[in-house]
Amino acid sequence: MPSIIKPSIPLIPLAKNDLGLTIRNYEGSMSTLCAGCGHDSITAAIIRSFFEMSLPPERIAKISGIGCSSKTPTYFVSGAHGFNSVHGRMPSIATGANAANRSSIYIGISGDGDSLSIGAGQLVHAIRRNVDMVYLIENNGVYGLTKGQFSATADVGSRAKKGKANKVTPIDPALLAISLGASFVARSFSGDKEQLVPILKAAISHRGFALIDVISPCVQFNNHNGSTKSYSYVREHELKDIETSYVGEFSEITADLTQGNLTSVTLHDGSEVVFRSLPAGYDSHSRESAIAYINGAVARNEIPTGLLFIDEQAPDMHQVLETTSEALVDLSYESLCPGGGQLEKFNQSFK
Amino acid sequence: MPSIIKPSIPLIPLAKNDLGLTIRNYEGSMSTLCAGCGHDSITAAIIRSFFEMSLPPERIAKISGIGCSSKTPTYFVSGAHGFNSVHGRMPSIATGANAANRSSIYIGISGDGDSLSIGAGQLVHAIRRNVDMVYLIENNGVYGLTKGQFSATADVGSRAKKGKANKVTPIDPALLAISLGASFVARSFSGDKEQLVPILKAAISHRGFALIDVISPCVQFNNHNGSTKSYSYVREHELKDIETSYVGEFSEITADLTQGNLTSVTLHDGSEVVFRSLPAGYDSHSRESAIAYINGAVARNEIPTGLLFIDEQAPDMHQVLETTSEALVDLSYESLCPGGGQLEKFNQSFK
Amino acid sequence: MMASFGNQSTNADWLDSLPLSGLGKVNEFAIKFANVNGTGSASANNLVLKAIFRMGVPVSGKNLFPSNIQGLPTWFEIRVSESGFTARSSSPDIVVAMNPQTYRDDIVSIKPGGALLYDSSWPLSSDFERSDVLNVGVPLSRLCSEKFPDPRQRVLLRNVSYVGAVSGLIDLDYQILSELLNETFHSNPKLQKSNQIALEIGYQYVKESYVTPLPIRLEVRDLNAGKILIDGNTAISLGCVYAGATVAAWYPITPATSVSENFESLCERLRTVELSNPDGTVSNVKNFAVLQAEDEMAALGMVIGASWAGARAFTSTSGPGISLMNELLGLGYYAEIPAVIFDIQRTGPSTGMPTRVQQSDILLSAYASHGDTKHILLFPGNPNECFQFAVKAFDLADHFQTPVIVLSDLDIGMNDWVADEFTWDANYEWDRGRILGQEELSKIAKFQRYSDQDEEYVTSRTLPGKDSKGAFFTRGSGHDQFGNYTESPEDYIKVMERLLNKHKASVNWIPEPIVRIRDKAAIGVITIGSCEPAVLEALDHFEKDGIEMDYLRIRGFPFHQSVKSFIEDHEQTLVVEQNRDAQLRSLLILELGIDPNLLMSVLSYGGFPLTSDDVLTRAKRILKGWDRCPR
Amino acid sequence: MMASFGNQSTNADWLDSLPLSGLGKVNEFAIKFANVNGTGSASANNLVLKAIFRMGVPVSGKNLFPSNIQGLPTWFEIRVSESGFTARSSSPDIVVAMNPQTYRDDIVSIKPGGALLYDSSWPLSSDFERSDVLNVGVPLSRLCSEKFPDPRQRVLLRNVSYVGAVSGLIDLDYQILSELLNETFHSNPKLQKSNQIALEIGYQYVKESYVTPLPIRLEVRDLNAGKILIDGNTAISLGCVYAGATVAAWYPITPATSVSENFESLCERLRTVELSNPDGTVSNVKNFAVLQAEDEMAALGMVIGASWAGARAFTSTSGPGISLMNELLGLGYYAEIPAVIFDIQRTGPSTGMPTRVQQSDILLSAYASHGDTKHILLFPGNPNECFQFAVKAFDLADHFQTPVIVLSDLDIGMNDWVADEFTWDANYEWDRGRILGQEELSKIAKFQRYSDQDEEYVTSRTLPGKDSKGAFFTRGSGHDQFGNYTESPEDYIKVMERLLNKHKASVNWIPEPIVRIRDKAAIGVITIGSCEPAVLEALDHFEKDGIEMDYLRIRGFPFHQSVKSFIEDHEQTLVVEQNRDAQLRSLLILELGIDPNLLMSVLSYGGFPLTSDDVLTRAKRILKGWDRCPR
Ligand SMILES: Cc1ncc(C[n+]2csc(CCOP(=O)(O)OP(=O)(O)O)c2C)c(N)n1
Ligand SMILES: Cc1ncc(C[n+]2csc(CCOP(=O)(O)OP(=O)(O)O)c2C)c(N)n1
Ligand code: SF4
Ligand code: SF4
Ligand SMILES: [Mg+2]
Ligand SMILES: [Mg+2]
Repeated sequence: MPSIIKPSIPLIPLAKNDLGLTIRNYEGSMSTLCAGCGHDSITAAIIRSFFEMSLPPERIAKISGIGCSSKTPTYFVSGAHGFNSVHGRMPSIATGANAANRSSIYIGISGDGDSLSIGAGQLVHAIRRNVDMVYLIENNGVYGLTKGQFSATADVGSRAKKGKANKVTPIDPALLAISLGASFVARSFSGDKEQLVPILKAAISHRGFALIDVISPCVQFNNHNGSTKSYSYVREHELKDIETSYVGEFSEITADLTQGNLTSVTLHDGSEVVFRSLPAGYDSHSRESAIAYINGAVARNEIPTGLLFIDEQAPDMHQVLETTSEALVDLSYESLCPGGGQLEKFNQSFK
Repeated sequence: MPSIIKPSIPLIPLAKNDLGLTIRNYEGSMSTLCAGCGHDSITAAIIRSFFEMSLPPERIAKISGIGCSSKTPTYFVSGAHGFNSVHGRMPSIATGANAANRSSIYIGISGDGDSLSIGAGQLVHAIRRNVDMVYLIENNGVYGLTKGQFSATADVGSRAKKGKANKVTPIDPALLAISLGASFVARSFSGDKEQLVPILKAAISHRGFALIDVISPCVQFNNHNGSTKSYSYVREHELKDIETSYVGEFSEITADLTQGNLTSVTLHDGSEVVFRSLPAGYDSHSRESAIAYINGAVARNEIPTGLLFIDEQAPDMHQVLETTSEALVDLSYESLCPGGGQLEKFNQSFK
Repeated sequence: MMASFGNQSTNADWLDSLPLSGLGKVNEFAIKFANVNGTGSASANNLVLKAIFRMGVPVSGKNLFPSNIQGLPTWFEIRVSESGFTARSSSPDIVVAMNPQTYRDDIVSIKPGGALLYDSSWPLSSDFERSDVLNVGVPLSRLCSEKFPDPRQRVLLRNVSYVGAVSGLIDLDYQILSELLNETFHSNPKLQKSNQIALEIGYQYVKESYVTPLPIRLEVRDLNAGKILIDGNTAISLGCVYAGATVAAWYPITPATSVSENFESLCERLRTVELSNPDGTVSNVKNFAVLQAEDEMAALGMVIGASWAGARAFTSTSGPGISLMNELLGLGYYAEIPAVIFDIQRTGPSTGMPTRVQQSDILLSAYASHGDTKHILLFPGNPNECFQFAVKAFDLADHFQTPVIVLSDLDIGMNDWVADEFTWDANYEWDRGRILGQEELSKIAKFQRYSDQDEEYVTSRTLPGKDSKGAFFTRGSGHDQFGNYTESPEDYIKVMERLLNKHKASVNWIPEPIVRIRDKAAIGVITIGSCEPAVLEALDHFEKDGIEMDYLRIRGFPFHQSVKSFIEDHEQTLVVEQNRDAQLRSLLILELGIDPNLLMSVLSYGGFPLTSDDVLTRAKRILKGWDRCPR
Repeated sequence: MMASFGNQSTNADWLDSLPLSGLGKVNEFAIKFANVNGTGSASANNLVLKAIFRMGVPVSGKNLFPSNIQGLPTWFEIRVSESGFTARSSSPDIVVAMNPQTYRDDIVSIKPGGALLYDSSWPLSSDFERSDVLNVGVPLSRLCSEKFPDPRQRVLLRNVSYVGAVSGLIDLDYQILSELLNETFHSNPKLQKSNQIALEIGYQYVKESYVTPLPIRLEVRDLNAGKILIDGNTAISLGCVYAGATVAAWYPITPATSVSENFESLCERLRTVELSNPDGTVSNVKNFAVLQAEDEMAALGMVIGASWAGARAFTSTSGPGISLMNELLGLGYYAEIPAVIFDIQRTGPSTGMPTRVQQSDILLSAYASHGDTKHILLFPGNPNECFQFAVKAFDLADHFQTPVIVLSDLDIGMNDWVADEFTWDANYEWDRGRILGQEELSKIAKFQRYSDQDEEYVTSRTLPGKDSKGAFFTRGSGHDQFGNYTESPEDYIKVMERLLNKHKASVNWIPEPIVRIRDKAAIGVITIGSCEPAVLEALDHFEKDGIEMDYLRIRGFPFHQSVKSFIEDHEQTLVVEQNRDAQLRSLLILELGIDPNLLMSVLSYGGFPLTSDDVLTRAKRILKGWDRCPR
């Protein structure tokens, strides 16, 4: 019988992580995306990183907007709470959740439409607040779920399924984020798990807003020759300049590095991340050189990937707010209510 | 009798411009802003530039959002249509108006709250579309009309009237615009008409989106020592590096230039603008150097002003849309309706 | 035991054992195609639909698709009805089961005496056995694998094969199908050929293996003369072109997307003008601007900006978009700026079920925005009205200087309906309303925006870019009759009262309700939009049962007084609509001052197009509770 | 000829010629202060208000300010009423005219027999002459220029001087004023001194120049025992603190800004905890998070996110914000997430008149969002209820897992009202609703979000970050009882029907209406929010005229059945509200199934706080038209 039922995310046999969990504990329900959709590969990378980092599933909170990409939180870590909210408003919902409970690990999944059109305002301000979360844009240059309109990241000249060419300058989310003072900005490709997994790990370890722009081809509506977001184009043109490696928990990556400089970054949880950048002297701590590097690559029609910028010192939202280290949701009513005596004082002040 | 009635915008005696109009023809109704508000100085600069450029009042369309700044279109060119719309939505309204009637000259007036908080998404996309308009942000670092909350441009450490210090990183609208590929980005100071007037003229002559970020002190809520948007601070720290001069119609400026390079830019209406930049080799055509220059200045706690970036080649919205050169509003019904015969053909195609 | 199995048996036995209900269903039946979405089945199913249409038999197709791109169940239901009842049928006579995931439910849904067509390349589980339906197995996959080597092509051609099988089974005209394929692939002879082969495979197989045609079958008629097969969204986009709209601003959302996308392609074809440049080259210029906005607020902002500047401008959206547009709808209302909004309603609230139908934005649209507002609404009930009301919406918006919301829905908007051929009145002139040009301005002393009201409470406006004398300030803040800012209660009230009167006055331009009066019926039925076919069919059933009911379909808001009389003329009126909270009924009560006891609700809001059964069962339940029940 | 002019004459003649109405108004009168905004007059006027309060006389202050920061007319109206009628008075007995721009209208507004206090440093134009009022000229500017050299200080102190003059004229206790000044400037002896001098100047001048006190004057009473003077927004912010709210997200908007700003300052004081660091230093940590959002959509998004995570969270906004929140309100409703929204209503639509009052977001709030929704609403009518309902809103939101909108208004929110001292029940426990913790989860086999409904149709939820067993997916798209995505009509309907029932069930937790029943009154009056004082005063007038009416004030939605009985028990019911379209009446008709003919509207919507005259004139007009008119 011809079955269209797709296999769920492919599995590594049942190794256990530090929590004694297998990778199955990090899976979700079966994907309903198109066979071959880049978003599914990203899901697999997320599952792998969370497993390898031994994140307790209950500490993870998955939040998304609306779109094919925004459906994906259902497909990983079914033991984590998820929130598939409304189009373009994931940043504010994640901000509020984080304000209420800083103990959770927040991963926000969005699409290029969700984040850069309807959600642009909220994205800008979540960056500005440096909300402690991973913010992953599954970037395919189109509106997948509404069937193939150009998004704000569509390249000039790329063609939609109907053949019309895009003529509006795209927004580069990485460039935008760096200009706005984001504290962690990376880019990767859904088809390259070896790069994406360590970037994800670094993003989770980072305290503050970690934006990951993942080029994720839409096989339905944007996999044509004209498109720079297609598998073929990206495979040809992708620049894996700044390789990433997560020291200690993930050694396969470092083994792959054959050339260039290492940038060692100590993250807030004490873990070390080593980044390899091909351009001599690439400084992932300099906004200016990141901008120049990206602009340069774009001018050469290349897509720079890797950890483009990081600032470990930027205070996150809670540091700015000076919130207690305890999650606000865990405060008892007694510690919050000033009581009748205090109200009596208030009464006096209104006389 | 002690009168709180303020004088209207101060006038230059009745010289006439090429259209035979006096500056009074470019005035509006009396300002109801606070005495000394920076926004009123900007209004005066607008009046002067429009007068000196001999713009036909009926060709001007003034659009704004909501805020003290957004009230100002009432105060200039009463012979022009004005639209004081809703908070944060001026960009889309101007975009639509421009799509419908490309023959008008559009000036959008906004505040830092109006443009960078609630309106951030629309601003980003108006930039991206390169809508042919002047977009002026009257930037005071606060929400004036709602009485002094910090806006997204408030500097870290600046203090509101109530004494609370801002701790969130500000958004630099000029930097944001340049990163997004804006075709004209300038900054000035409301108190410096000699710089602002030629910038305004250049912006009007530019075909495409011309963003002018004008630091405009709010005397009520943000004129304290802690604030970098106050008169005193700006007077001390303002960097008039890149002087502007409008060749032909405004000669006072060029006379003021005493040093540095000249960048001559031919605009789409054929007029020439000459920009003087103090840093040797400042290239107003290079995004990268503009970004580096601004970042450098910010790092030195300085505010760079002048025409920071221009790209005269970027196609504006109508070029991208390939719209007819005639204003769409002027097309006759006959030229728009395909008629009954065509409908018959459609009927056949639905059989 | 199944009546028939595999590809060697015939259906002769089954024919004998058929229950009466399944017999002799010529041109009166429903077929359901159960597919997996993203496999190209939609075009195959449309082939069937169109072929039936060309056979001259009234027909409709309902696409029940998921909010997903590939891999989930999707159904296409075709209702064939010589007597013209083309509402969705509640259970199919024939199921073409192409989705193993949903076999069980699909097979259960077949009417006793009906037939099942399935891919017998693999055996059908005996769990699914039904003795009261004919099981027609066709080894579609096997047959196609043998013929077509390319796996991608094979998936697509398998769809055409089942069309061929259907053709053989129910006398769906093979010639027409074959022509349709040739038309579709006219530019690609290779594809033309393989499609013809696929069609042939399915057809031949059933002809060879079964006694055909089934008693459930088609016969040629000539009932579609002067008719076309069209969906409401295409009709709206055509209406926008004919209305002279030049600016469209929109944000993608199901099921409204095709309104603006179609408008753009129509304009690309009809409004692109060739210009010879001085250098001898030729360039195309466009007499329109379609802006894909960054969201719905921007879309409506652009429409308001463009309308303010004087263009006819519109946006298309659905529920979430209407929610987001609230603030700007209030601006348009209060500042009196024309705007046309097409809301193709889907199932709410929130994201809800994006590919399912409801009429559930009625109340929100009528009173959209904080503060006191009342908007003009139009409710098309079929593609003809979609076309006409689109044009009307622009006339109303211009004439009354206010946003007009056209509330269509997913069923009208995305499904193909048999409609009358569209006609165009050559004498039509657009109504731009009271716009003062230079000439008129030269005759008056001073222009004042909101003071010279006419008997319809409309004041004259001017357009920017034209004449300084007409300059005024448009604002959403308190303004007096002259357009000046005010905080004076009296000045504010003057404008607000005029707005209320203006809304009332617009009723004369709103399409009258469709009314069908029986003799002395005690019960009236009111409905709206895509509910019409199911309601009319239900009324027919009632009539056969001896209960006559009068019928009224609302087509716009404000309501005509005739709606009030209709209600008052009946002892009881049923209001049929697809939402939970009886939104149309609510609006009728509020705006016509109706005693709520006179209006009983028939609500069906699960998201599928309405069936006459939905109406019948609920109406009967309600009438049973009514003390003056006719039975 | 004016009765008195300049600073040398006395008012003895005027006293003799006084019309009866102006005589002997002890503790029963209104003063209007006409100022220019941004000149510091607000604090001076509040000084008067507070002093009257401390004299033990019921009083209220209405601030009629423009949407502007400096230079436009602003008025402050104080109503003194020993009998407790503290609604805004329609015309003042005394006008303190400090704004030359509005002299004419201000002077015209004085009741015959009243008095005018003006700055006689410049002569008053004879155009403004009124022979039926006493003109009290005090050369405030001149006197202050002589005393205070700094021009900035002079402007401010001139305000205190007119307070001194008022004190002399109407026996406003000088001692209390003097104490209040000392309290205000307790940290700045220099300012204390100059303010005392300014007070003295005005006082002495009138004492020396006029026969004081006027017959319109104050006498000490003891009617404010157990009372405080407070505005509703402050009360709400206190309520939020006491309810244990920890997250506030908001966007500035008049008149809601002070709710969140006050909450933040209260928390800064009450919820900042000192922590000693290991290195010996001390740092402050905060047990709250106040987020100034980028707009209202973000604000509500943050609230929904925080509530989903388990915090008590709220936002404060006004009309335009509610419009923008529509989509997210639908999400909260459908996905069943608590959220508390304070809407301090102002005059709509669109930007409207931001500093004027209305109750005109009622319908939009009740049904906010596309699709079918019904929200829980609370309508406080005074600062005490603002405090209580704020707490209640969180309990309701948590208990029923849904957004709760508290509809206050500008009059309650920003004006000072005499209120009962706030009390706190030491036994209060917050109602967090059905949240399953680890313990409960360990007892069940499998957690399913939307299936285990209780008799109130509430299902249990779990909080993220706690236990994997409780993990579920929250979504605004179609979901079944388990929280899984669905497009099945049956599953969808099940959830939607439960939501409807849940809304109905919440009525038991909604504050009962305030009801006052007279014996056998044929007419009932229903009102809402800040309308209460004016309505009660109007009823008093009617009663004096022999027409008794029953009274009911709605305090929440869904409505109690007692509201329906109230309406049914009267031949006619008037609904008094401040909007154009009778929004409360509409909601009553729809939700209680009332025959519209039973409800007559008394609408006053010009934007100023309601006066009893507004109610009386309109009610009389309506009753005249009613055939069973009592008179
Ligand atoms: C307010 C609103 N407007 C429009 C939509 C329709 N819509 C659903 S998904 C989507 C775009 C998704 O694009 P993207 O975020 O890039 O996700 P992708 O499907 O490409 O992964 C849109 C416009 C919606 N759900 N809500
Ligand atoms: C939707 C909406 N939210 C909030 C407001 C209230 N509001 C009016 S002006 C303003 C801020 C204005 O700040 P800015 O744009 O910087 O202008 P400024 O007054 O400082 O010139 C706000 C929040 C509003 N009018 N509409
Ligand atoms: S439409 Fe594109 S983005 Fe959506 S699931 Fe399919 S391949 Fe992925
Ligand atoms: S409040 Fe500030 S921004 Fe507003 S008018 Fe006054 S000085 Fe200008
Ligand atoms: Mg996308
Ligand atoms: Mg500002």
